[in-house]
Amino acid sequence: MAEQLESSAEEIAEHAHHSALPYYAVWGALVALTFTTFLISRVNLGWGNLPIALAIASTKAGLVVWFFMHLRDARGLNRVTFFVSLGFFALLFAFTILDVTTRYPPTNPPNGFDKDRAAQFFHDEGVPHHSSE
Amino acid sequence: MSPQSDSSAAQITAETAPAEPSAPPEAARPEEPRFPARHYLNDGHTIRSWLLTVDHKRIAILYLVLVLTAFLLGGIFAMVVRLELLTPGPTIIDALTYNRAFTLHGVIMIFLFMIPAIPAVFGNFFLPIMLGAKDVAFPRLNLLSVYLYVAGAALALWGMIHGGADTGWTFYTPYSTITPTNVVPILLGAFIVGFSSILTGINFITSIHTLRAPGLTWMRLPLFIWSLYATAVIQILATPVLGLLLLLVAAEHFFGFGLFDPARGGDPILYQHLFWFYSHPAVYIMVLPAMGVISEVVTTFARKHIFGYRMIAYSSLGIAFVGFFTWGHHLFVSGESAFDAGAFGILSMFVGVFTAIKTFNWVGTLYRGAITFKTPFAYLCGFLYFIVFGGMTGVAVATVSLDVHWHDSYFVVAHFHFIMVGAVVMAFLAALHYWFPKMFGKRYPEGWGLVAASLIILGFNATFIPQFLLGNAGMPRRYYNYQPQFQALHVASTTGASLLAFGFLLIAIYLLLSLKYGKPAGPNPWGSRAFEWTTQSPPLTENYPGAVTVLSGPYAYHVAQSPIALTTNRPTDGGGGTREGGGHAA
Amino acid sequence: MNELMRRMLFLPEQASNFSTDVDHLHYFVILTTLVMSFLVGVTALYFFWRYRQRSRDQLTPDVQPGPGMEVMFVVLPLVFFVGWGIAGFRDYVRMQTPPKDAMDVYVMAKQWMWKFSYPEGPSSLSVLRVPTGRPVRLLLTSRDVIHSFFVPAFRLKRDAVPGRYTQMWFVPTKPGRYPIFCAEYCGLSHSNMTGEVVAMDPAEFDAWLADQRTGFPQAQDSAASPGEEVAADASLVEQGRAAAVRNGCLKCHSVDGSPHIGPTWLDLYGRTETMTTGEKILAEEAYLTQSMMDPLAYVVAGFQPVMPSFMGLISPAETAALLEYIKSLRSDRRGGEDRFRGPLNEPAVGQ
Amino acid sequence: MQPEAPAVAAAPPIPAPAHHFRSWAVQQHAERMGMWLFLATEILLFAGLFVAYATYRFLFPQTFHAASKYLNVTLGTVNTLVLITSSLTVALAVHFVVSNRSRFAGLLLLASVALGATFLVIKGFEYAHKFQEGALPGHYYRLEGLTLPGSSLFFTLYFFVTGLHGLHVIIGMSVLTWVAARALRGEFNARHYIPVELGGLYWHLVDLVWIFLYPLLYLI
Repeated sequence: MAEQLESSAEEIAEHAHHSALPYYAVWGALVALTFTTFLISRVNLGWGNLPIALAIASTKAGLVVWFFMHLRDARGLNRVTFFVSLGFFALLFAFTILDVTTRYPPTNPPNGFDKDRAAQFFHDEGVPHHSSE
Repeated sequence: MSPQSDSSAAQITAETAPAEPSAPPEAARPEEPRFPARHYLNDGHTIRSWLLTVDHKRIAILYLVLVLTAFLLGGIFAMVVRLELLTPGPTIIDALTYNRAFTLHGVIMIFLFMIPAIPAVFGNFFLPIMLGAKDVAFPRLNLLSVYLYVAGAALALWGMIHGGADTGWTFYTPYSTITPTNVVPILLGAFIVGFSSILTGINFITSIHTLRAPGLTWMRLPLFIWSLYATAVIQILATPVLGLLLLLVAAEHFFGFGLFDPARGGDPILYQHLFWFYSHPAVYIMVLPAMGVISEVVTTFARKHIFGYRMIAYSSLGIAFVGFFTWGHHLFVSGESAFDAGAFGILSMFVGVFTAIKTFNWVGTLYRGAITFKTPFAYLCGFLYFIVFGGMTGVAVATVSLDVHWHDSYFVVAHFHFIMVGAVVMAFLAALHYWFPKMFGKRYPEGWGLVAASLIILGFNATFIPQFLLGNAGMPRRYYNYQPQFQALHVASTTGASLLAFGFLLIAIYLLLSLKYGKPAGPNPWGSRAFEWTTQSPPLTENYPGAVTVLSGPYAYHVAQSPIALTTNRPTDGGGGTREGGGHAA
Repeated sequence: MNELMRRMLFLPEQASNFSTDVDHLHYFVILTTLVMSFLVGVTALYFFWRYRQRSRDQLTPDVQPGPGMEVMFVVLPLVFFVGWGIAGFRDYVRMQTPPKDAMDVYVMAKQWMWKFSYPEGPSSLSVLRVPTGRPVRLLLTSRDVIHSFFVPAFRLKRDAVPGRYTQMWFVPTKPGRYPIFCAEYCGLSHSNMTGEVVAMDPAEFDAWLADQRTGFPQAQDSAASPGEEVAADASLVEQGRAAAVRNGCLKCHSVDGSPHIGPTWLDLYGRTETMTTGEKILAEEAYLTQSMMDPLAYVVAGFQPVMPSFMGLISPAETAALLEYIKSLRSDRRGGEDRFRGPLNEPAVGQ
Repeated sequence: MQPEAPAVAAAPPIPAPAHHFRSWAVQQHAERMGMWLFLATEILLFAGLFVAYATYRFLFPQTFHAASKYLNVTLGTVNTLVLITSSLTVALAVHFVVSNRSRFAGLLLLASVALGATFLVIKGFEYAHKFQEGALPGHYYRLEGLTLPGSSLFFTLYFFVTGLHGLHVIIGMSVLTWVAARALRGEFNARHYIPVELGGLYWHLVDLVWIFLYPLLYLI
């Protein structure tokens, strides 16, 4: 395992990107994506806005990680660590959001959640209202 | 644990000052082991050489002293709680002091003893030796982690003296944000100790990946290393979420942020999600190193190759990975959705399977072995019984409908003490006795060891079996004043607790005495084939006299040949290093 | 068998529709646990003895598990654990889906007491009356911190989270009085936050409910839980009512004019009472105070001399409060109904 | 991440590794691994806050939509561009230090620190504007125009997330300044550049977090 480490360190030093062009290209892409996400947010696509914004942000993040942070020529565990931490972030995110969405509606904060959906769980005329803050 | 334990640091430095180079009288048997002249303990006697050391073995000794002091303090709070519960009404303290006592018992035991205990003490000491390396990957970060622990513990101690928290170690909002007691220093103390845990985790993973000796492939790693690897993964991925949460609660105290304040629409159940995302994997941070120690102890005292190496190694990683999927079983009755309750309930079952695999394999290792019944093995028997009983009650509590009755009752208290004291402290004591000769070069009195072990196992059962029944009877936890019908069980539990405390005291006494008066142990008192027993005890500062190549796995009891070969390219001094070409240690 | 296991495991009596199912799964799980730990223990002990070390450097064979054994090690626990995981979840789903015809009761948890409010009926402190045989749904909420409504006899528990509602339901099967505990740590008197579920026969319950709804303001059943101290700045009348409840005056004196063991307090103040001796006395502070301290001196005609003396039992402040309360009981001014307003969303204490 | 090897002036031979590492390449690999593991903890640290944001955005969709209007989108966009450019300069610094131009890399690092400072100054303006408006977290919240339930939650999250991110910008800037000082002294070369790379990794992560914060806070 140590031997092939020797060689990988050598060839990274050798073929360091000769010209800095790719960095400027990545920078240009990031700036372009920033403006696109800004312009798209102006258009009201209802629930569509969030996925698009997140997709653009993820591509920008991917560019930064892959090129600027040299994940491209990372070896072994270094490459895995980043994606494992994203995986556990997604795990925490998924189960917490699943809980909030599938909860018994009145267990969510009052009138942060539309009333009529809560009312049918009380199967009488209305949710016992209370003074909103 | 007697108060002498925190004086043992001074004891060590004083004791080793007059290192007795004189060989024992000639009349003793020829292979009577001699105490090595040069070793890591007498490699510098100034206080500065101890406090600014970057040698992983000395850092382990610093951690041992700190962690035992925390255990003593936590133990005192435990006895206060148990004495208070002797009678239903007020017995020795009032309600507020009782609430503080059980909170501080929880905080000290979990953050200052259970989480750092086995990884920081035995992990730091033996990981480099087992890898055949000279030190951990980042020695100075290792020292920083000791001082972060000291800073966090000092801040928490200061908080305890100035009023201490009465919120329970879980700091549930909204009570933790409106409690009149002084909870913020303890929150920030735990936050800083979390950093020390992260640094240990980073050190271990990097060392295991980059510092293995030539010939030491992944499948030849001792199982203690596998469990430390899995623990480090959890330490890195779970601790930051707790750090953030403690900051949020502290911010709520200082600036009234109201992120979890229901009056502003905040969601206390979200706090519980984020808290248990750390705290359930944290119980696996505690139990995994204990399982690693047990794998080492079982192979040495049964003198037999581990039964199912691959299964035990992969189930360590399995516990670490699946352990992150199960935190919701702490929220079954807290208003969590039924869907999530079902998902977490079923996922919690898978973690139980990995523990079962390990237990079957340990018992399998005993089959056709050559078992010698020493103190570490006595603790192993206690461990086996407690891990099965505690583990299965854990799976029972993770069953959704049963948990509705048991949640926040004494059944849960008994379950997690069965795992924390039954499994982890039992393994800690097994490790302490198993590696005592290697760490200090002295033998402890075997007779007293067995007496103390039986006292502890007996006392433990007497303390926590009644608490299972209390839980069934419906006594909620954290109760200062309970219904009279529960009193008989509480009295039984308190007598058990005092027996347990006496057992710990006995251990402290004879271990400290054998530090000074113990006979020299020699490099391999147990005749074990594990890597750490091929170097002298106590080891050299650079662990091995020469370069190390590993020839076979650590549990080679079916061949008469040492697993490690030492090519001594530097002149070996007179110390107890093994001979050229990997001689077979006695 | 069920009774034997229940007693052996110190389980409280089974008083709700869920208790029996939960207990049966409990017995199965605990028995499996005991059997498994016994098996592992015995195997280990046998191995300790059978394979003890015989010679000093004895070599031992390198025995490795075959694939069959490895699969068995994985499948055996997996089947058991996932089995009772699913059984447990099935019961839990039943616990979380109340029937449509369940009677709703709002439970308001407040720092260190429980308050129950029937939608149209009275509200009571610490004592929850429920009919056996009929489903009851509790809608839990809390005024300040998280509490947890726990009835060991029903094997049920649910957190009362401030600012929102959680629900639980049950069908009481056995009449009786079962303790309520608060299971989520909520501060200083967390252990005194107890109450009682009184399971009554349906007929008896309906009678009680009707009686509670007609009597006005008939809150005498709201026996204040030991922990409740009426806020110091509450009106004297309010303190008087609490003192009357605490000292049990309302057990004999009704406040709505209906005949009871003692004379009714409605419109008592300023009325001329005729004594058993035929003497007529105007009921004002002096007479009322003397009646409290030395009741047998003047007994109103038509009533038995059974009232105990409260000399030394009630403080002067309480006496004054009681007098104010009696003065306030006039039929032309009826107090407001104590309607449940839902969780007041004002910020938690201390902010 | 402590570089052990002594500086080398001329054509850079492979420096001697620390006593417990077998070779210089292994030491570099270990130091990179330590940094990536530390970045994993940073990602999980911000994960808790993003989950809280997602929960409250699901519970109070209209409030978050309305509250986001009170943020200055142009300043947010400018800040994003500033941080992206600082990421570029740091990446260029690592590139040039690998081709033995240590001093030029030092200048680039200082440029990144300056851009970081610009980011903080712009952030300061935004905060000042919020303090005047009263759009503050928790019970300091007294924004007139917005009284929907959970509105103080949006600003609690806004201040805590951008505050924590700002703290990380400050830590990043101090790390880059320290590395820039050593680069300007010519300490680094093609063989010994790990501190520059690790400082760059940390800075890119800080930029990464802002790349996600920008749409989630400003463009709802």
